[in-house]
Amino acid sequence: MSTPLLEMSGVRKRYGGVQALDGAGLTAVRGEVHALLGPNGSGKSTLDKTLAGTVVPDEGTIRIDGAEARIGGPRDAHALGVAAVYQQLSIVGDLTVTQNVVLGLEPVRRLGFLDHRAARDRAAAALERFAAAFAGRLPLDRPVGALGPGERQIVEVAKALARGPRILVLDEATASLHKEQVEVLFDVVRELRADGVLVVFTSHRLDEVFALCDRATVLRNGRTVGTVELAATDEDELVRLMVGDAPHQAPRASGATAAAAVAGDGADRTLTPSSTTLEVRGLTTDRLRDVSFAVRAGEVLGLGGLQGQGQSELLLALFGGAHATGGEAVLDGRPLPLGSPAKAARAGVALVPGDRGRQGMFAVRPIQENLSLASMHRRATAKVALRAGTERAAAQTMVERLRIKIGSLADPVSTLSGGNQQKVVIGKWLLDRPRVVLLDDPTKGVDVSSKEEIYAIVRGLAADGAVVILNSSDNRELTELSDRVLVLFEGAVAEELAAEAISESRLVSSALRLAPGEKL
Amino acid sequence: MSTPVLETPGGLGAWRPGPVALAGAVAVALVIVGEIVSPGFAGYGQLVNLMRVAAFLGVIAIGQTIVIIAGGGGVDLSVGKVATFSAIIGSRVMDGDDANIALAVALSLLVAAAIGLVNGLGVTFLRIPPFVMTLGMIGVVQGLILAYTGGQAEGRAAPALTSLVNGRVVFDLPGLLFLWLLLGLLAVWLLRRTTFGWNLFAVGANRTAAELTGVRVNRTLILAYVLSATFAGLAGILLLGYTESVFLDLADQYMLPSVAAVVIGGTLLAGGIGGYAGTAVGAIVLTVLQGLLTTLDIGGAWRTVVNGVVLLVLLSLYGRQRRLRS
Amino acid sequence: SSDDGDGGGGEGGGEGPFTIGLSNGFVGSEWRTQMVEGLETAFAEYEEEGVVDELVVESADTDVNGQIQQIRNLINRDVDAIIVNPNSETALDAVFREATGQGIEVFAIDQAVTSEDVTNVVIDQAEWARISAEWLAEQVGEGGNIVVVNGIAGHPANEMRWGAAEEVFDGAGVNVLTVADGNWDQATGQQVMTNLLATYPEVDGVWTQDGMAEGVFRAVDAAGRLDQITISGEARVGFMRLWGEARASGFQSIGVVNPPGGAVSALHMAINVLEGEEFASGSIDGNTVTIPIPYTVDEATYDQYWGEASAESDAYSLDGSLTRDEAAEFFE
Amino acid sequence: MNGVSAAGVVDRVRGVQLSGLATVAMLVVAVAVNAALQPNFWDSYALTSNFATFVPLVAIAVGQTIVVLSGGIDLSLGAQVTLASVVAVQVVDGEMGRFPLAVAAALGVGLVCGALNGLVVALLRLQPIVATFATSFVFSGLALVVLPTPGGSVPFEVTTAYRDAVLGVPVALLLILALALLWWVLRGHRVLRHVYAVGGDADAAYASLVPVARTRVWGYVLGGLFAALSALAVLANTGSGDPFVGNELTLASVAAVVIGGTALAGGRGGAGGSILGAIVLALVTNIVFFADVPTDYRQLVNGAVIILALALAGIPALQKRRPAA
Ligand SMILES: Nc1ncnc2c1ncn2[C@@H]1O[C@H](COP(=O)(O)OP(=O)(O)OP(=O)(O)O)[C@@H](O)[C@H]1O
Ligand SMILES: Nc1ncnc2c1ncn2[C@@H]1O[C@H](COP(=O)(O)OP(=O)(O)OP(=O)(O)O)[C@@H](O)[C@H]1O
Ligand SMILES: O[C@@H]1[C@H](O)[C@H](O)CO[C@H]1O
Ligand SMILES: [Mg+2]
Ligand SMILES: [Mg+2]
Repeated sequence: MSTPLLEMSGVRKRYGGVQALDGAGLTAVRGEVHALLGPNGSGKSTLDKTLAGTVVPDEGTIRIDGAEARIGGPRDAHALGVAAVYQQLSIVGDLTVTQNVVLGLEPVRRLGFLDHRAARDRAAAALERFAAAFAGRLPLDRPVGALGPGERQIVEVAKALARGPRILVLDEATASLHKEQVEVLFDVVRELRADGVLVVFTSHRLDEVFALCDRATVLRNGRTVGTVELAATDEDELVRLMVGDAPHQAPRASGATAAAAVAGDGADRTLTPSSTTLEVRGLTTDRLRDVSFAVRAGEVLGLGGLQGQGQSELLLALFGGAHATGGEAVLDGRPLPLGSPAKAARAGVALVPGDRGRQGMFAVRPIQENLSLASMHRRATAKVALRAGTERAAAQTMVERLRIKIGSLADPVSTLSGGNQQKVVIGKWLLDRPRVVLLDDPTKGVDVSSKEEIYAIVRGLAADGAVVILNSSDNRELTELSDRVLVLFEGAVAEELAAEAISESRLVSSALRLAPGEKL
Repeated sequence: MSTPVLETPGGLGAWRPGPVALAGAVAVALVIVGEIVSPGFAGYGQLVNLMRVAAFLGVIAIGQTIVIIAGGGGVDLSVGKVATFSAIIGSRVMDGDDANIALAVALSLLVAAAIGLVNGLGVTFLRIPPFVMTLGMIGVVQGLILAYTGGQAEGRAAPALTSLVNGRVVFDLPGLLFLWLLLGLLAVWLLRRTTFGWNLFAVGANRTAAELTGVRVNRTLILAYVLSATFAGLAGILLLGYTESVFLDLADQYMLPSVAAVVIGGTLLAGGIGGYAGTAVGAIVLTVLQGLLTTLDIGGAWRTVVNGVVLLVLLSLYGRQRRLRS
Repeated sequence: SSDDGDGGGGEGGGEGPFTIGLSNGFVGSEWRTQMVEGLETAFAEYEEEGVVDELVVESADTDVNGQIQQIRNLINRDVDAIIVNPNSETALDAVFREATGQGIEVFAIDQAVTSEDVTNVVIDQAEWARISAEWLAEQVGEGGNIVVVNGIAGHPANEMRWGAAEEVFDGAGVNVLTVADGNWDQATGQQVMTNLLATYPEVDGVWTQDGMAEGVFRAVDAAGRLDQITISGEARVGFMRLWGEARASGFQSIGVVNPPGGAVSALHMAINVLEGEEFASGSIDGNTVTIPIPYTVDEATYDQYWGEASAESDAYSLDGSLTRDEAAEFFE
Repeated sequence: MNGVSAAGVVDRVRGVQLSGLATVAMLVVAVAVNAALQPNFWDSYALTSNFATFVPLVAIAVGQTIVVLSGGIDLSLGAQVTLASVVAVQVVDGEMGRFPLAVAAALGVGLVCGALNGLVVALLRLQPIVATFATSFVFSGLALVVLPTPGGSVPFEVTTAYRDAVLGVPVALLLILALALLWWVLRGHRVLRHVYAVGGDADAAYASLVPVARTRVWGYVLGGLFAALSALAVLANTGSGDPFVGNELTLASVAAVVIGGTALAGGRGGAGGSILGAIVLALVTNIVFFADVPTDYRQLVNGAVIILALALAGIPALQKRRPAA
């Protein structure tokens, strides 16, 4: 290998009490797709951001083309040819697609006045490759906020590409993308590689890593533990490298047992598994059309199909978070009030929403409150007065049962790694002993071992008599957990796959067959 | 009004004094400066006086703290006017007679709460930004005051109210201070040990997530505005006890200082973070500053300038927004 | 109809009935309410006689820009004369010219304005301040120490009053320890005085003006120093009540009437002018007609005036205005 | 490609219309009601004087809009109007020859005040509401230092021209149109694009190479410059200096911004709406007056109508809203 294009070494970064990076590094060459792997909270995003200039490290050196680089901000990074796709997207919802793609580098005429035509041309060029994802029509003048999550992710990618980088950082850029969009992105990345661009690729989907990347650097606890040639390694070995010598955690005692153990004094509902059923009839919203199905207690109903066909909307609507214009839901023979999350929650429905940061957690609030909130009224005197000890005990049990890695219950939940945040969001509902659990992509961005733990919780919930409805962008996850899968297309149930019919390839083909016009 | 996040004081590693301690230190420093500039400033009697003056701001700022924590640009600019209105009603109804106190207080607080309810409904169901909703409410309440009084406030505080507020209890401390302490403890309990309090923080930290956790967001917000107006009304009654008679603009000037007290106390204007203890200290800091400026013999114009500059310094000690680059 | 400049009333033509406009830009003070009500009562008498037909009142809390809008609205209402209690001494000059340009007579009350197009009908604010300042200077004596609780720094009435009072104190050898602002607000005045008392233990007297004496009194009373500190008071029922209660223990004060009824005096003048009368040369100085300060409440006159006013509410200001006949004497 | 852009334009136009429509509708209703109540509404004096009344609030509302779009708020704008006006009046001192100098002085004051606010908010990172509340003390105190008591005069030519009409079109209306034009020109500039981006999502803007701090400073500086223009309008309207003249414009400017459909959270809206919003606000006062509402109830009606306007302004947002999603 010639002079590495990028050499990062000894990078340290501390956030208050958290040592996010503790001597991390990475060496990669021109024309390489280099994976950056590690469990949640191992420092991947922080290292990426150090390179992209949004994080300034406490220590460490970055060399580009052998020369030491001072990256004091995104503009420095840009000057060095670095562009990034951030895990937390860097697009502005109120600006149009065009405005976002050229943001910060707007083409101008004299005196700083904008050149609108040049901007459109540049944006169109950057997005052309992905036209299929927008049904062939580029929404250049639409506000990005009006787009779906996958479309937004693509705009973010196009924006980075439009900067013509020598080094492109992709931090979980595929997390919101569906298979066919991922393929387009991979094609682009391969072309970039052919042009000598270095792509630093972070993903928790190991199949993607093996399909795309040449080498992988693995982080653990903020340290680089090694770099491997992917051609010469396999998934197990990679996982071992990520998890370390710690014995690979066996799926634990079921989450439902956890729930039973911590249910507060208000737990007067007896769960009689055979009786609980959820029946949905003709549910309609502005994104759902006439959805009907029934789920039994103990069953995990999966939702499949292409991304954005109404899966999240269905879960939101059942919880009252999306406005239902028609239809009804019946839980145990009694109508489930649609339209009010508060009523849904009191009727025993729980929602683990798809966007943890926006919909699921209270980032600046303590872990304690995040865990207590959904169920505290059961433990409160006269539904108002809280007892500190009781709340602490309830939260503490959940932390132990779900093995949430925390410092103190008083720390803001934002100080946890993504996987642990996800467990908090699930845990708050387990304290409430829900009868219906709606899970929207519950392991998005969660590392391998946390994923297994969450799977165990889901199975335990079902085993304990809850109705579980699961949406997942990960077909493997659907296959592994679902007893049945409803494939959605354009807001309607297009197909139902029974247990024996569920397989990853079947899920993919079902999803694609439903959209014949969108061949890639 | 972006979405600032307070720089979280470092966890285990870098310990920084919390906002309450910091604001407290500032208050002490101001008193010391006062004593140097104008001997007598730190005397016991004067400190008691300052605390007494701080109490009104402190009580008004209870409600302000609550609505600010509720987030979404939450702020109640109508507190001063509501306090004035409450005092005007209280004065007219009690009319110098102890027998009328209960009725007067009940009526005043009821009217205040009703105004808060309208604020809350406007903010939730009509989606009017709190800043302008409560700003518009100032005009409405002023209108109500004129319609109610015909421009001439009447009545007087009942003697029992006056002695409750001004009378010395122990250590020569006026009853007002004990009332403030009581209300302050109530506020702290409300925020930290009730389902309402935790819901409020949740709503302030992330409204969507609160909704999707089953929190009745609108109800929480409306209650926040009702409480804000009610505490303002209560402050108006206390002020009535202090001044004995009322004037059409009795408490108007508390509007923005109540916000400043909250911020100096470390509560984040973006919502979701904060508490009343800091606000109480913030109210004391502002009052000590006013007292200090009053005793400084500089012209009114320069006094105003100095006031602004010192405020800026106070604000920069705490309540700064997060850096974009970490 | 108004752009041709006749404004509906004509130039001193005397052909009534006339329409009168009032512009008041501040309602935070009961004094202003009393002013408006007094004007309305006096107007009703003229109305019965058929001299006038409509009183258009613009009264709201507003700033100079808002008051300009008020006056323009009055012009658009085709009034014949405007009585204005101005929010600024100077900043309404241009809109006054719009009014007078259309033949409307404009009278400023309470606060003189600089515009030469306007007739000021005011008491002498300096003289008003001087009376209580002289009394206080005499009480504390040469070398006495006083503090001052003023209104709003930069406000013209405040500056005029304080300018005159300061001269008095200088001349009498009284030490002014400090000057603080109470914003013409009772509660603020009370708080400010509380601070001053603690900081200046050696104080013998306090000079305050218009609307804050009650607060100052309570602060001094709370400090238990009513017997040591002399307060220049005011002629309002609330303060006079406190004063009366404290008289038994030897407390003395003074209240100089600042009459809300100035508006009534101005109305009389306005009617005369509209009817074509000319000011007598001796009665007007430039464009300012100074109306006398009605009376002063002091130790000697307390009982008399308290007897007349005690039934009024606390916020009532002792009042006085010119009679029609007295007003007529200002004209040729 | 062409089909794409056409659809896009339709989308964009619809978005603008939706938020602007409510404001335009309010303006139309306000004008209609006012005209019905006031017989001489369309007379040249009434028109000229109405527009003359609008300009100061319109100008400061444009400035406030820019600050709000950038994600801030400026509670010192009114104090800046005061300070700029007293400085300008001291400079001009009644002499037409010095008027250009006075304009420059006013703009200089706006620039410096805006830069100070920008510094305090963008660099010291103080929270805008309270930080600008604090600087408002500094500015209004300085105004009293510059002009301790009311006084000074504006050249006769200026006050006269301000009240004049060109070919029947009031000069003040032309000034409002000029302010709108100025806004339109600014909108085409990179700085304003960045203002929108920073107000919409500062983190995203920062990561996208937008100079966030500098943009915020620009927001406050532009706010200050429009406050200076407002100060000049105030001077032309009043003819003289007053050390309290602008202070109460601040809160009205925020109300105008909201009635104009700009989101207080930043990043969405525009000054076009605010201009209409300012006019609506001023007309409400007129309407309540000409409707002969009894004096004691006028402020009540006025306040209620303003709250109604604020609520109406939010209706388009209400329709677009999807709960929790
Ligand atoms: N701004 C911050 N403030 C405090 N702690 C932080 C901050 N950013 C990151 N951390 C902490 O630093 C550690 C590393 O975080 P980082 O985001 O780099 O992990 P990651 O490897 O990207 O994880 P994931 O796979 O979940 O995305 C975590 O413990 C995280 O909690
Ligand atoms: N301002 C912050 N304060 C504290 N911690 C932070 C902050 N910003 C990010 N973190 C932490 O950094 C880590 C990575 O955050 P990031 O937003 O990249 O992950 P995520 O999208 O929440 O999910 P995941 O990390 O599982 O992919 C998280 O653990 C988060 O808690
Ligand atoms: O002079 C009067 C009185 O001071 C009154 O208190 C309010 O209005 C002022 O102009
Ligand atoms: Mg990450
Ligand atoms: Mg992460």
